[in-house]
Amino acid sequence: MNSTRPAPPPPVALVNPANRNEGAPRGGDEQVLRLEDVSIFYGDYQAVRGVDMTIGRHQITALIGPSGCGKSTVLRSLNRMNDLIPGARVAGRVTFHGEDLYARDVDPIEVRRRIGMVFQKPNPFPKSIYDNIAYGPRVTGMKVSNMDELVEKALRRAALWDEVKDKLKQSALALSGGQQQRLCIARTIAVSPEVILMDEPCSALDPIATSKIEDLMFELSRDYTIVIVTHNMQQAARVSHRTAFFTAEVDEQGERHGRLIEYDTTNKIFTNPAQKRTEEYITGRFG
Amino acid sequence: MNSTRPAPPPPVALVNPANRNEGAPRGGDEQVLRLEDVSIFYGDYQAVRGVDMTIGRHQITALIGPSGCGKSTVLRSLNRMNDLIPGARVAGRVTFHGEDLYARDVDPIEVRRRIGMVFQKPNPFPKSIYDNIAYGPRVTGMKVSNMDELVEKALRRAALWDEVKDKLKQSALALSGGQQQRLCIARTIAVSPEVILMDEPCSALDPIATSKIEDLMFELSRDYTIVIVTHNMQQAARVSHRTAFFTAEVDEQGERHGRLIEYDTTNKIFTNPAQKRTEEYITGRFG
Amino acid sequence: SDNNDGGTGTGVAAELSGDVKVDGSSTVGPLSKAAAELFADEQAKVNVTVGISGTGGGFKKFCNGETDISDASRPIKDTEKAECEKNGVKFVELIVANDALSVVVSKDNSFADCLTVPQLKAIWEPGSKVNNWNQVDPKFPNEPLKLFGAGTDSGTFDYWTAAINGKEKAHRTDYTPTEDDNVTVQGVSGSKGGLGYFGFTYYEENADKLKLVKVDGGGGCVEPSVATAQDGSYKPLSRPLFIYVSDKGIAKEQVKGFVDFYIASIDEVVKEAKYVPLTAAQKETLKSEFATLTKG
Amino acid sequence: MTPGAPVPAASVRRGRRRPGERIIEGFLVLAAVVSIATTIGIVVSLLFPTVEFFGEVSIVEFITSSQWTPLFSIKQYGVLPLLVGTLWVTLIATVIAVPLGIGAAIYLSEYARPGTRRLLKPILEVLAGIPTVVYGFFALTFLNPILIDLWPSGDKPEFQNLLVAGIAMGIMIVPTVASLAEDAMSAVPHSLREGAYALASTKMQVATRVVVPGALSGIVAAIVLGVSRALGETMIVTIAAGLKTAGIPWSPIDGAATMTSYIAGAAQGDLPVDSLDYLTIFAVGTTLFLFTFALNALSIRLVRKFREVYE
Amino acid sequence: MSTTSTPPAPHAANPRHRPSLSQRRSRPGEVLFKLALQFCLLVAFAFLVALIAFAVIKGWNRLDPRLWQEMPTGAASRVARAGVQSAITGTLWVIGLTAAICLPIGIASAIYLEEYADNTRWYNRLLELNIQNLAGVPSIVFGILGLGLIARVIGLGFTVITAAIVLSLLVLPVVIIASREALRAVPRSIRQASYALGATRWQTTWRQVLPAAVPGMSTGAILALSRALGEAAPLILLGAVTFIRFNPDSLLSSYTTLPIQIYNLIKEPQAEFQELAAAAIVLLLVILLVLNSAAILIRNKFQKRW
Ligand SMILES: Nc1ncnc2c1ncn2[C@@H]1O[C@H](COP(=O)(O)OP(=O)(O)OP(=O)(O)O)[C@@H](O)[C@H]1O
Ligand SMILES: Nc1ncnc2c1ncn2[C@@H]1O[C@H](COP(=O)(O)OP(=O)(O)OP(=O)(O)O)[C@@H](O)[C@H]1O
Ligand SMILES: [Mg+2]
Ligand SMILES: [Mg+2]
Ligand SMILES: O=P([O-])([O-])[O-]
Repeated sequence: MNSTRPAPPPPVALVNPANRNEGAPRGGDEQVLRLEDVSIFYGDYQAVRGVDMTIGRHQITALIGPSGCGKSTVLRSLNRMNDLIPGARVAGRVTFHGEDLYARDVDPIEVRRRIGMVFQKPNPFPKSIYDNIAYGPRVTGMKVSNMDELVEKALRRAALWDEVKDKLKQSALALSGGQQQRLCIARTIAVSPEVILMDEPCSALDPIATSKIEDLMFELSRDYTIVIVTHNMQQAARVSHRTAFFTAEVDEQGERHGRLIEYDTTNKIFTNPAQKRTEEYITGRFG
Repeated sequence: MNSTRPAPPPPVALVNPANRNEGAPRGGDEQVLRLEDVSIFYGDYQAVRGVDMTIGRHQITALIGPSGCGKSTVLRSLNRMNDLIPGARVAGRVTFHGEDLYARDVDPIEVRRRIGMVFQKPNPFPKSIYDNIAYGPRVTGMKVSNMDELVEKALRRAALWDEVKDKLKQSALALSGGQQQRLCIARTIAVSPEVILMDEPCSALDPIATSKIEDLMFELSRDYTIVIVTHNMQQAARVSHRTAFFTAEVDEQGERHGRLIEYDTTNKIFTNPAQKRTEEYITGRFG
Repeated sequence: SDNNDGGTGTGVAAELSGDVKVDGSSTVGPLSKAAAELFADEQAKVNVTVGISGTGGGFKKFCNGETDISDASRPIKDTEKAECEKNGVKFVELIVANDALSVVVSKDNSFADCLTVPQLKAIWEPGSKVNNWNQVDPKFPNEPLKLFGAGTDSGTFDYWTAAINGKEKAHRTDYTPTEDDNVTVQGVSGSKGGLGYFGFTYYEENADKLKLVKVDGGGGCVEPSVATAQDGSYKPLSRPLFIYVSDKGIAKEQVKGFVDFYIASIDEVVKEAKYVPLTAAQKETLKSEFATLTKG
Repeated sequence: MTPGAPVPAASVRRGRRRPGERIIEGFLVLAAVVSIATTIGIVVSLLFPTVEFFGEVSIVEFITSSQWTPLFSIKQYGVLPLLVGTLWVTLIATVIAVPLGIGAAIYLSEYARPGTRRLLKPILEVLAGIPTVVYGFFALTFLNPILIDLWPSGDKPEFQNLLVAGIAMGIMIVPTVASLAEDAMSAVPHSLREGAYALASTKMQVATRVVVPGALSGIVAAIVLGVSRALGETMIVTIAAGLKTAGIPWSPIDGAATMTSYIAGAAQGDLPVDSLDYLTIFAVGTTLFLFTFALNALSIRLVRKFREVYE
Repeated sequence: MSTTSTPPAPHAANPRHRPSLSQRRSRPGEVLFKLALQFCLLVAFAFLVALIAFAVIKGWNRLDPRLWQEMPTGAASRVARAGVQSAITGTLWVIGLTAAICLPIGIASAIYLEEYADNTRWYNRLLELNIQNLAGVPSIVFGILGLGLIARVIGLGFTVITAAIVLSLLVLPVVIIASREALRAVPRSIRQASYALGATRWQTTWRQVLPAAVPGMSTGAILALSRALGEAAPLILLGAVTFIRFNPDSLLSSYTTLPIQIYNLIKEPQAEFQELAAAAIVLLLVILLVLNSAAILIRNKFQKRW
């Protein structure tokens, strides 16, 4: 036999985080969201166990980790989207400006108005572009003196205005994927949230559309607090100020639970992670 | 504003292909499959354009490239699985030991017996483990003197025997994902094919199961010719002798067609690709 | 499947089998059904089916040779005879019971005790504009008429239109036509202005819900009853009820057995179906008529 | 043969013929052709007598005369009374079934917990599976007395009337409408609901502004299909609305025949084959067939349109 | 401070003026809407309950073995010892035959459409469209087909076999559509795996696809047959409305069925007949309920095995 026997797989070099978000961002010191010993259950299954982290104002916080480690689950707990899943339950405290998001008298509708969300696959409503933007202000009963102006502003902020200004009455479904995703961001902006959660917003997009969204995120971080889940480590390295690395651990009963392994500035995570598992993940040796 | 402006995203270092398949594998010089100016259509849409490549005996050939570039399409053309998709059509020549696979009097059933296939998601039949293995020999009318022996041998070759020997009559669906995938490989082996095609066989598996399958592939390459599609570049680097890099090009009419960009030894592709696009892909700068 | 493996001839003892197909009048249907039920006690293997296609529908099938026996609430018409002849169907007409077409109103109706034939005609003739009881007779109160009558495909319809309106099928159209006695009973009993007509039996069975109206056919008001029907004094609405038996049918043992039984047990059959029985004279004729057919 | 030792290359050219495969395929094609043959059979069995009918009765009279009295001494062949009867019943059924059906569908798709839905949907299916004779009996002997009792004043509904038949039929088609509308709503991608919730919508807003508009053509298809079922339903009207065919029924509290109940009623009675009377069944049958065909085509088209939106 | 409906512009967001979340807004519209929706379901179920209760109460006196041990009667005086036996046996004959005719044809059609037909071909699309359309053709029209073509032209007459053929054609689209769904629910991956092992189309269909689709198909088959079981309209045109007090004994027997017998009984004015009708309805509903529950159980038991 003349096939050679395997050598161990090659390590992938560390990402060099020439991060554009280097340096302390404005307002990053003020805490907007805070998770204290948060565990999240689907029925009896504990999908995420004991997460502690704080999310700073006007920062971009990235959540990374292998598939199934609970990134989306954590993200959705931040604006009570988990309420919509029968059997989903959050233990521990999630606070928003110090208020417990899961207190009895908290109105989840109001929470979601203040903490918007953008999804993995662009999900514009099958309505006109205009109506997509106007939807949020209408349902939340915002007093809007001039809806046209609001729509224009939102589209401008999402860097979409020039591309769509002549076809506002056309169906949003006719837009390209990248445009649709920016429309979804514009739609979120239109209700003036404080925080925007994004769950792999670029994973369905091509590289050019992705880079547009990344630029947009960076722009938006001046005024909004952004939390982004991403599979793409380079993206986390490129856009975020802080990065949280999650992974799934198997407990004594053989059940897998998502855990927060390390949370630090993006620079630190990508250049000098404190945890071995973080390093292994970053370098592509597992996941 | 104190956020820093973006620097260009950091390049990911080249994979160091400390490939365990370094060196010329046994029989690699003999051509088993050969594609000559192959284009593949779905109805009017030309999904893959003008592919030329040869696949050597007892080699592992990896097809890599971004999503939608036609890797699966090319792979399926090698054992006429495309026949099952209404409207799918192959132009050009695909030969197997010099015989045109698409000649009028070729029996696609026989082709598939000789060129087996393993799929992305493990797809055992909802039958017992034993029946899963025995299915192929039964339907192809193989003259089997001792089916039990054949089942055992196939399972042994797929490194699954020890794990399942006591529960051959149990449903294959009760196995874990990795075991199921090995069962699917065993099932393929049982009809004694010459070539095994694998379409992202590990993408639904965890790292441990993945590494078992990779070991198995390596083992199998002594006796079988293997073609594998993978998304995971490290995997291609780890297991394959030769790598073909595909990508999608946009033509004058704005249509996307899959093209073979570069095809060479894995070592060459991962250390010193001839094409700029290959390098960009390998280094994670696009895709 | 008309196998007649059984019966070699006389008597009840012989076991018969095969089908007997009866179809036709809904008025006569109960008689044939009763006969079939009683017959089944003796000849369990003979399958008697009784269809309710109305007299006209029954004759159509009968003259096509599709049935053995046709129930009829009026005599066969010349056109129908011709049809039978054309198809080579010979038959005998048998009167099996008497009926008095009864005019009924609601129990709440205290004013209409007797109606004359001209009054009935005014109500029921084609194009009639009589829609209120006070148009029938100025002494009657202001009460809208609700009309329930025979369905167009029945012998009752033919008989009624001929007897009251003077022409067959001549009938006003804006009424509730029905083959379905329940509709007439419930409909008339449920509304004060209700008026309907149907066979005497149906009245008798529902006497607690309905009020019978006397009819003045020119000789004063007569109430329908067994006696007035038998002696024909209930004019013009007393009528005989018929069955027609084909010669091809009678050639089958089981059909002959059934008709034999029908005639022999006619009193019981009529009683079971609650019809007006035959007079002694009618019974004599019945037997002799049938005898001619079976001989000839 | 043992695994592990691949055989040396032999030709892949056709060695084996497989005649069994061909025969089986032929049989399958034959079975599929039965449904085509059925359609042809329906068209043929309707067409020839209908043509014969219109050889004797003018189409103009058929569609304009307001009397349907083919079996009286003065014969008139206007299908309008049957048509109006049919439309009354269909209208009443629709007015009842649409709100109830869509309301139930929204509840099942947007509000009910999965367990509740699993429990309720089969019960709805049971409701859909109750034979129509039973609905007819129920309408005539249970609903109608109640209806007459509750009727405010003036002309009370007749013993058989279009209204009660329409109500019973409305109940009968609720499950059809509900189940198809629910399918359409469930097919609205979950991501749209999430998008709406993330924009601070309430449940009702999600249901009425996203799900219902998103499923609209599917919902309309459900309604059209329900209407088509009402149009073609026979037993309820035969039992509960009566067979009165003369004159256009201007009021739904009158009894009147529909196209279907005329056919059923006439076919029970004496309709001498080859007579014009017998042909009326086919003429009315053709009219009915054309109506339901148009509605079905519309509903199929709507469903397809709906599927296109979300692929 | 209360929650204002105009949210602050993000730029102006001053942490100190941030409204509290803890002001659960009451939304009466939401509650009303939900109540209205529940009302819709409630009405539907109320009718179901009323219908069943009415039939049971009205038929209570007659819910005993007489129902199936005795034959129907034409005379009110005999109704106390009458039942509907000939209708029950007639129904069994007709439905049994219907199953024997429509299930093989329906399943074979579904297999053709799902496993064999190239859906890009116009004739296959036409076939599909035709089946969808046929599903919406009123049942009485099938009765006309049976009357005009099968009973008269072909000459099978008003017999058990005519009824079974007509009911088979009537429910054929239901069987096909349900079977197709069951076939479609079998993952493509199973077929691919089979083909990749060198199996032929029929081997794949027979050994992999059909066994996996059997639960779904039997659900569809049961539902289709229960539809046929309750059908009366087409049989009115096919001579079932006949007084029959014997059980069918061949394909060419005269027959009556339970729904038709119920229809006949409804037409009689006497209370005893109405009670018997109600009792027969209860019997019919019980049969259908059993069939429906079986279908649902099968569906729930075998759903989602992958
Ligand atoms: N609706 C749900 N019901 C039950 N379990 C769920 C649900 N959603 C997610 N899970 C489970 O919770 C765990 C975490 O899922 P989650 O989607 O948060 O992971 P993730 O990190 O976002 O993965 P990915 O990268 O694939 O999106 C997984 O084991 C998943 O199976
Ligand atoms: N059955 C089909 N019908 C029509 N188009 C198809 C079909 N399958 C694939 N395609 C198209 O052909 C192109 C190549 O698809 P293919 O699945 O071969 O890509 P791939 O490289 O395997 O992608 P992935 O990595 O996502 O599996 C794509 O544009 C795809 O949309
Ligand atoms: Mg996720
Ligand atoms: Mg692929
Ligand atoms: O059914 P008829 O007796 O009225 O013909």
